[in-house]
Amino acid sequence: MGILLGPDSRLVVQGGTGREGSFQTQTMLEYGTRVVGIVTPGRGGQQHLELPVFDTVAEAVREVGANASVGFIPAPGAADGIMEAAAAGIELIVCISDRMPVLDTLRAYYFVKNKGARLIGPNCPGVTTPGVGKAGIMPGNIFQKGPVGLISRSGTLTYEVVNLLTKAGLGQSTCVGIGGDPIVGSSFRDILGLFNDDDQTEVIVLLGEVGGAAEEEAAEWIAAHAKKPAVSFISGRTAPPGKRMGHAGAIISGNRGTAEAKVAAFQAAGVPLADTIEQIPALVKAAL
Amino acid sequence: MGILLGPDSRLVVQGGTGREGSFQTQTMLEYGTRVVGIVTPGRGGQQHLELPVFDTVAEAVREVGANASVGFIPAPGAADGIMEAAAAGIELIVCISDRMPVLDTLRAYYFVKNKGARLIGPNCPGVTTPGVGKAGIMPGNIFQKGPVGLISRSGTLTYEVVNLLTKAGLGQSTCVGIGGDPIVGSSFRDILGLFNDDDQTEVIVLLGEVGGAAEEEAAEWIAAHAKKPAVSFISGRTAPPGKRMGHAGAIISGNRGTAEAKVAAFQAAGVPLADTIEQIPALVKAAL
Amino acid sequence: MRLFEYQAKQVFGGAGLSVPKGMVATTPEQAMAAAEQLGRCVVKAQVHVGGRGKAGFIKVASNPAEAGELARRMLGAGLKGYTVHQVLLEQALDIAKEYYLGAVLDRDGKHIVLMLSTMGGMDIEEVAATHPEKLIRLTPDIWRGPLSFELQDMAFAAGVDRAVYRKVVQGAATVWKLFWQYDASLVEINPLVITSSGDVIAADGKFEIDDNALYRHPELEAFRQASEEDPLEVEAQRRNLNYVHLGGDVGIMANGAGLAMNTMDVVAAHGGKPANFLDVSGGAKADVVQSALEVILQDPSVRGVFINIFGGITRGDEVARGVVEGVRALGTTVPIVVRMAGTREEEGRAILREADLVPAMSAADGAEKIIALINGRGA
Amino acid sequence: MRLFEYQAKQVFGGAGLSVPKGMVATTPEQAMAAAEQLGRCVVKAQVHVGGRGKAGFIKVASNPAEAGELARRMLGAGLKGYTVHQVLLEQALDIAKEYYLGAVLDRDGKHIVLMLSTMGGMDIEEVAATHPEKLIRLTPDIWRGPLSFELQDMAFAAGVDRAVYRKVVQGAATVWKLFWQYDASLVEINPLVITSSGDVIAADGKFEIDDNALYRHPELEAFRQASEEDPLEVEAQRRNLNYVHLGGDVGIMANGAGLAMNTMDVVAAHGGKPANFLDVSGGAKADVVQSALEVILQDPSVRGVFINIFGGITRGDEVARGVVEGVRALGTTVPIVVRMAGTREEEGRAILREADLVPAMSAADGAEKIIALINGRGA
Repeated sequence: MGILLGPDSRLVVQGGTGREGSFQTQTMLEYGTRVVGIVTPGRGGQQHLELPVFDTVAEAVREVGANASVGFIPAPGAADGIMEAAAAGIELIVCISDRMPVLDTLRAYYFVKNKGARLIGPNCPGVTTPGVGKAGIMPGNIFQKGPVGLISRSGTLTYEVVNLLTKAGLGQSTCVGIGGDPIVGSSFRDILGLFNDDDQTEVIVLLGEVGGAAEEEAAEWIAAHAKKPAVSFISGRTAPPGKRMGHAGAIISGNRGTAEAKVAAFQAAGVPLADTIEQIPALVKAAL
Repeated sequence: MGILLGPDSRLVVQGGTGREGSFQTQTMLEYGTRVVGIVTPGRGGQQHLELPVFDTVAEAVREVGANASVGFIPAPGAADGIMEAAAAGIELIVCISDRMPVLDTLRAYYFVKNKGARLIGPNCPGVTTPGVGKAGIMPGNIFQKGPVGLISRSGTLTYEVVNLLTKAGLGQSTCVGIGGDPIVGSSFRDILGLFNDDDQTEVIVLLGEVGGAAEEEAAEWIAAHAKKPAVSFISGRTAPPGKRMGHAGAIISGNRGTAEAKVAAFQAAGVPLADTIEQIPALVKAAL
Repeated sequence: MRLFEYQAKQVFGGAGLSVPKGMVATTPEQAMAAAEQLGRCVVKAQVHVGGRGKAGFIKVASNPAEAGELARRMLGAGLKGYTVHQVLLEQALDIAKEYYLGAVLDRDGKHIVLMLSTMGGMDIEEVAATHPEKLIRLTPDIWRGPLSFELQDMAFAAGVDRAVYRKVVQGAATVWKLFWQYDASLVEINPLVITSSGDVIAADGKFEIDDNALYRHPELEAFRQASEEDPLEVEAQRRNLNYVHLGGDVGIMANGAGLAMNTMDVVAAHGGKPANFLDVSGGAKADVVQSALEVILQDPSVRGVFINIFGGITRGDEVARGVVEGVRALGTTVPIVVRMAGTREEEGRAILREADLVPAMSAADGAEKIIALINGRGA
Repeated sequence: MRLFEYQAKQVFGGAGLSVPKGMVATTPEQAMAAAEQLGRCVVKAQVHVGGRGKAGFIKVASNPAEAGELARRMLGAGLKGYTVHQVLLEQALDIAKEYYLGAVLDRDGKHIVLMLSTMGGMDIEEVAATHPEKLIRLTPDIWRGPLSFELQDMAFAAGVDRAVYRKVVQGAATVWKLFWQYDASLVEINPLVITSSGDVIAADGKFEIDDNALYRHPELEAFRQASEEDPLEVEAQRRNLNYVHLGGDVGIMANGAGLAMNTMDVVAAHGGKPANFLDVSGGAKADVVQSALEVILQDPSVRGVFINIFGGITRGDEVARGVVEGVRALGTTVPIVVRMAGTREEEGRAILREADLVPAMSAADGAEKIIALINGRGA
C-alpha cells in the first residue's frame, strides 16, 4: 500500500495561497490527493481553491483533522513552518522549500525528531504514492501504481526515471524525494526501512549523487538489513571537487563524497548499479 | 538515617581552594564529612587541605567516586558549576553561592532536572545530617542526632532553631536550607516528600518567610500527603510589601506572598504555627 | 531595579519597538517647551506606582500653557508615598485598540511567562480574574526562547487583529529578547496601542531588573541616577549592603535575611518600631559591619541599634571586631545592644566586652533591652 | 562563500579574538610600506587553497626589501589553479605552542562539531588519523550552545596548558558564536598560537559561509568584492543562478541539479566536454531561462548549448518561451539543442518549433546532436 502518504493521510498545504503554492495545490487536488486545508497566517477564515484557509497548523489539525503537511514557504520562514507543523502534531511533514540556511534545517531537524514526527526534505520534490496522492511537486501524469519503491536526492532526474519505469510497465509503490540539501529530515536509510516493511514494494530504486555519505550508509544498510532487492544510480560522476552542483548537498569536500566512493559502496553491498538512467528499468526487471 | 547526605555520600567541594571555600571545607572535614576532593579549574593535580584537587567535576567523579557536591563559586560562575556537576553525574548538588542572577538559576534548574539530579539552593546554608556530615556552612557544633527533620528558606535563623531544638534535647535527622532565592532547586514540597519516607524523621519543622507561594504549596502537600506531624514558623510578618528583605525571594508582590496568607495556609492544613522561634521546641514535643 | 516609564521606553525604542514621541521635563518651563514641539500631548508623572490615571497624574494638554500648568501641579506632588520629580510629555496617539503585552518571571511555576491580551489598558490581574480566556500565556523553552510560530499561535489565540498580527508578534519577540538581554523580572507594555493607521505602539512601559544581575549591566548605571529611591537605601546599595528603610527608631542589624526579618518581628512584638532591615549577610567582615553601622546611624530617626548575630559562615570574632571598630570610628553615643551566638561566639564576646556595648542572651532579651534604652530606662 | 585569511581575521578580531597585527598588500610597493611599519613579518599569499607553506607562499621577511621581493614573487603567481591577487603581511609571532581550534558542520552526524587539539599547525585530518586521542570533539546542544564547563572539560581533555586554558575556552566560545552569527559551515584557526608570554593568537583563519544564508548577511557583501572567484560564476551568482564553470565547450542548462549533473555525465559519456553546470531550478520562468542562456554564452569557449528540461514544477511552455526569447534577444548563432518532457511538454514543444532550435527526444540523443553540431557534422 506504499509508504508515508496513505489512504488515511489528510494533507494541509502550508503557504498554499501563494502563486506557486496555489498552482501546486491545484495539481495535488487534480491528482486526487486528499487535501483538507491550507495554512497561511493572516488569512484564516477565507476559502482558497474551495479549501478552508487557517492561520495556524494547529487550527487545521483541530478543525479538519490534518495529519500531513506539505510546505511551500519561502526559505526564511521554512524552518518555522516545519516546527509549527511538528508542534501541532502533524506526523508527515514534507518541505519543498529550497535555499534554506542549513543551520535553520539543523534546528528544525532536531525539533521534529523530538516531537516524533517525520520530515521529508527540505529542497525536495515531495512524496507521491500512485493511486493515493502526492504531497509535493512531482508531475502526476508520469506515475503508475506498482511494485517499485523509489528514493532520490534530486527532483527532475527522478521524474525521468519514473517516466522510464512507467513506460517499461514498472509501476511505483511510493516515490520519495528526500531532498538535495546537506541535512535533510529523512535519509536514504530511513526510507529504505519503510520500504523494507511495505508489502506493496518489491524492489527499491535508489538515485544518489555526489556529496556526503548518505549513499554509503544506505549501501551498508542494504547489505545488513534489506529484505528486498535494490538498484542504484549515482549522478555527478563528472562533478569537480569543491564545487556545489546546484544542490547545497552536492559537493565533494576534499576526497569525501565522491561518485567513486558511492559506486564502490554499492558494489561492495552487491547492489546493481546503472551507468545511465536508461539502464534502470532492465536492472529492476532483472531484480524482480 | 536522614535524607540527602548519607553514609554513602562522597562529597566534592567546587571552589574549595578559595578563601571561604577553604575555611568551609575545613569545617566540613572537622565535622567528619566524607570530603573526597576539591574542584578548581586550572589547579588540577595539586593537593589542598590534604585533598586532591581536580580541574573538572567529571574528573573527581572518575578519580575519587564523588557523588555529591557543594559549591562555593562566586555568582557569575555558579550556574555553570551546578550544570557541570549535574552533567558529571553528581546526584546531590548543594549550591551555597548567593546573589545569583535568577535567570541563571532558572536555566541551571532545568538542566539539573533533565539530568535527574537534585539541587539544593542556591543562596542556602546547605544540608547537615548529624552524625554523618554536612555539605554547607552550618555551624556543626549546634547539631545533635535525633528525630526532627528541618527545612528552611533562611540560614542563620535556622541555626537559632537548631540550637533551641538541641538545647531542648530534640536532635535532628537532617537539616536542609533550601535557599532564599525566588527560584531554588528543591522546594519545601520536594524535601517534605523525602522526610516523609525517611525512617529516622518523626516530626518535620518548616521555617518559612514572606514571598512566593512555596509555604502555601507545602501546607497543601502536608494536608494531602504527610505521614508525620509538622510544625511551622513564618518570619517577616512586619515586612512591608514591594521591598526585597535581603533574600531575593523574600518580597511581597502586590498582595502575593504575605505572611498572612502563609499563616492562613498552615492553619487551614492543621499545621501548628509558632509565633516566636522559642515556641518551636514545645510544639515539636507536643507533636511527637 | 525598576525603570521609569520614560527609561523603559528608551530601551523599547532602542530595540526597535515603536514608542510615542516624547520628552522628559523636571520643571514647568521645560514642560511648556516640550509641548511647543510636541503639540497636543499627554503629561505623565514618572513614579513607580500604578493607578496614575485615576489619581490624576496622567492628563492631556491641548497647548503648552496647559502642559506647563499640569507639570506644575504634578512635579513635587506625592502619590502613594512617592514624590514626582519628572514628568513625561508625549504626543497624543490616535488610539483604535488597546492590547496588553508582557513577560514576567513566574517564580512558583519556574517559567518566564509571555502574556498577550486584546483587553489592554486596564489592570491585567483584573483581566486574568474576570476574562481568563482573554489572557493568552506562553511559557517558551528557557534555552530556545519563543519560536515564531509559537508567538503567532499566541497572537491568533488572543484574537489579535490580522492586520497588525505581524507587528504584535515582532513586539512579543522583542519583549522576550529584552527580558533576557537585561535580566528582567518584569517587562510590561500596557497598553500596547493599535492606532487607526495600524501602527503598534508601546504607550506605557514597566521594566524591572534583577538586582543580582546588575553587575553585568553597567549600561543601566545612567538610569539609576534619575531614581527616586530612598537616599539611605541608595547609600546602602552603593556600599553593597542589604538594607531596607522602614521608618522606625530601632536600628537593626543581623547576619542573614531570615534572622534580620525575625529580629524585626521580635522588636515589633515587644512594642518597638524597626528603623530598618539590614542583613550583613554570610561572609561579613569587620569593614562590612562597620559600614553597615554607619548607614544605620545615618538615619536621623534611629535612637538605638540592636545587633543580632548567629555565627555560621560569619565568624563571631570578626563581627565583634567590626562592631567595636565601627562604634569607635563613628564615636556614636547611641545605645547599642549586641547578641551573639554560634561560630567563635566566645572569641566574639571577649572582644565585645572590651567595648561599651550591652550584651543580650536572646533576640527577645535584646529587643527588650534596646527598647528600654531608647526609652531612657536603661538595659 | 569562503573568506580569505585576512577577512577571517577581521571577523575574529571584531569578536575579541587576538590576531597578529597585519596589513594587506596588492603590490610589492604596498608590501614594502607595510613591512616598514610591521618590522620582521610573515608574507602570506591570500588564496583559497591549503598547502601554502609547502608551496613557498608563506615566507618570513626580515626587512622591507625582502617583503617587497616576496610580494613581487607571490602576486600574480598561481597556486593549484588559483591566482594570488593579495598578500597579507603580519608581525612575526614568538611561538611557544601551536594548537588547533575549529568548528565544522558535520552533515552526516547532523551536528556542529567543535574541535580542539594541542597538535596544531598541521593538517587536522592527519592528526585525526594518526593521533585521534589528541583531537577532542564537542557537539553542543544545537539550541543551547556550549556551556562554559563543556568547553572547559574539552580544554582539559585536550591537555591545554593550564596557564592559557581560560583564553582557549573563551576562544572556543567565540568560534561557536561566530559560527552561528555568520551562518558558517566551517570556522578554523590552525594554528592557534600560544606565545611565550602566554597570549593566545589566531595565526591563521578559514571561514566558510552557507550560501543559502547570505541573504541575512549584507555585512559580508564588502568581502565578496575582493574575491578571486571565476568571473562567470560571480556574474551567475549576481543573477541568482546555480552555475559552475567547468571549462569545456558544451554549454549545459537543465532544470534541477540532479538532471543537470546527469546531463553533464551523459555529455561526457558521449565524448563531449561540459562547459558548465547550470540548474535553472524548479520554478524557472522565461526571464530566468533567458538570463541563464546569456551567462552560458558569455563563456567564449562555448560552441553549442544543450538544454535538457523535464517539467515538474517548471512548466514546459514557460521554459520554451524563455529559450526562444533568450535566443532572439541575444541573436546568437551558436547551435542549441533542446530536449523537453513532462508538464506542458506539448505546449512547450509547440513554442520551440516556431524558433530555429534542434529538438531531441532523450538526454543521450541531445548529447549526440550537440556534439555533432559543434563538430560541424549537423544534427
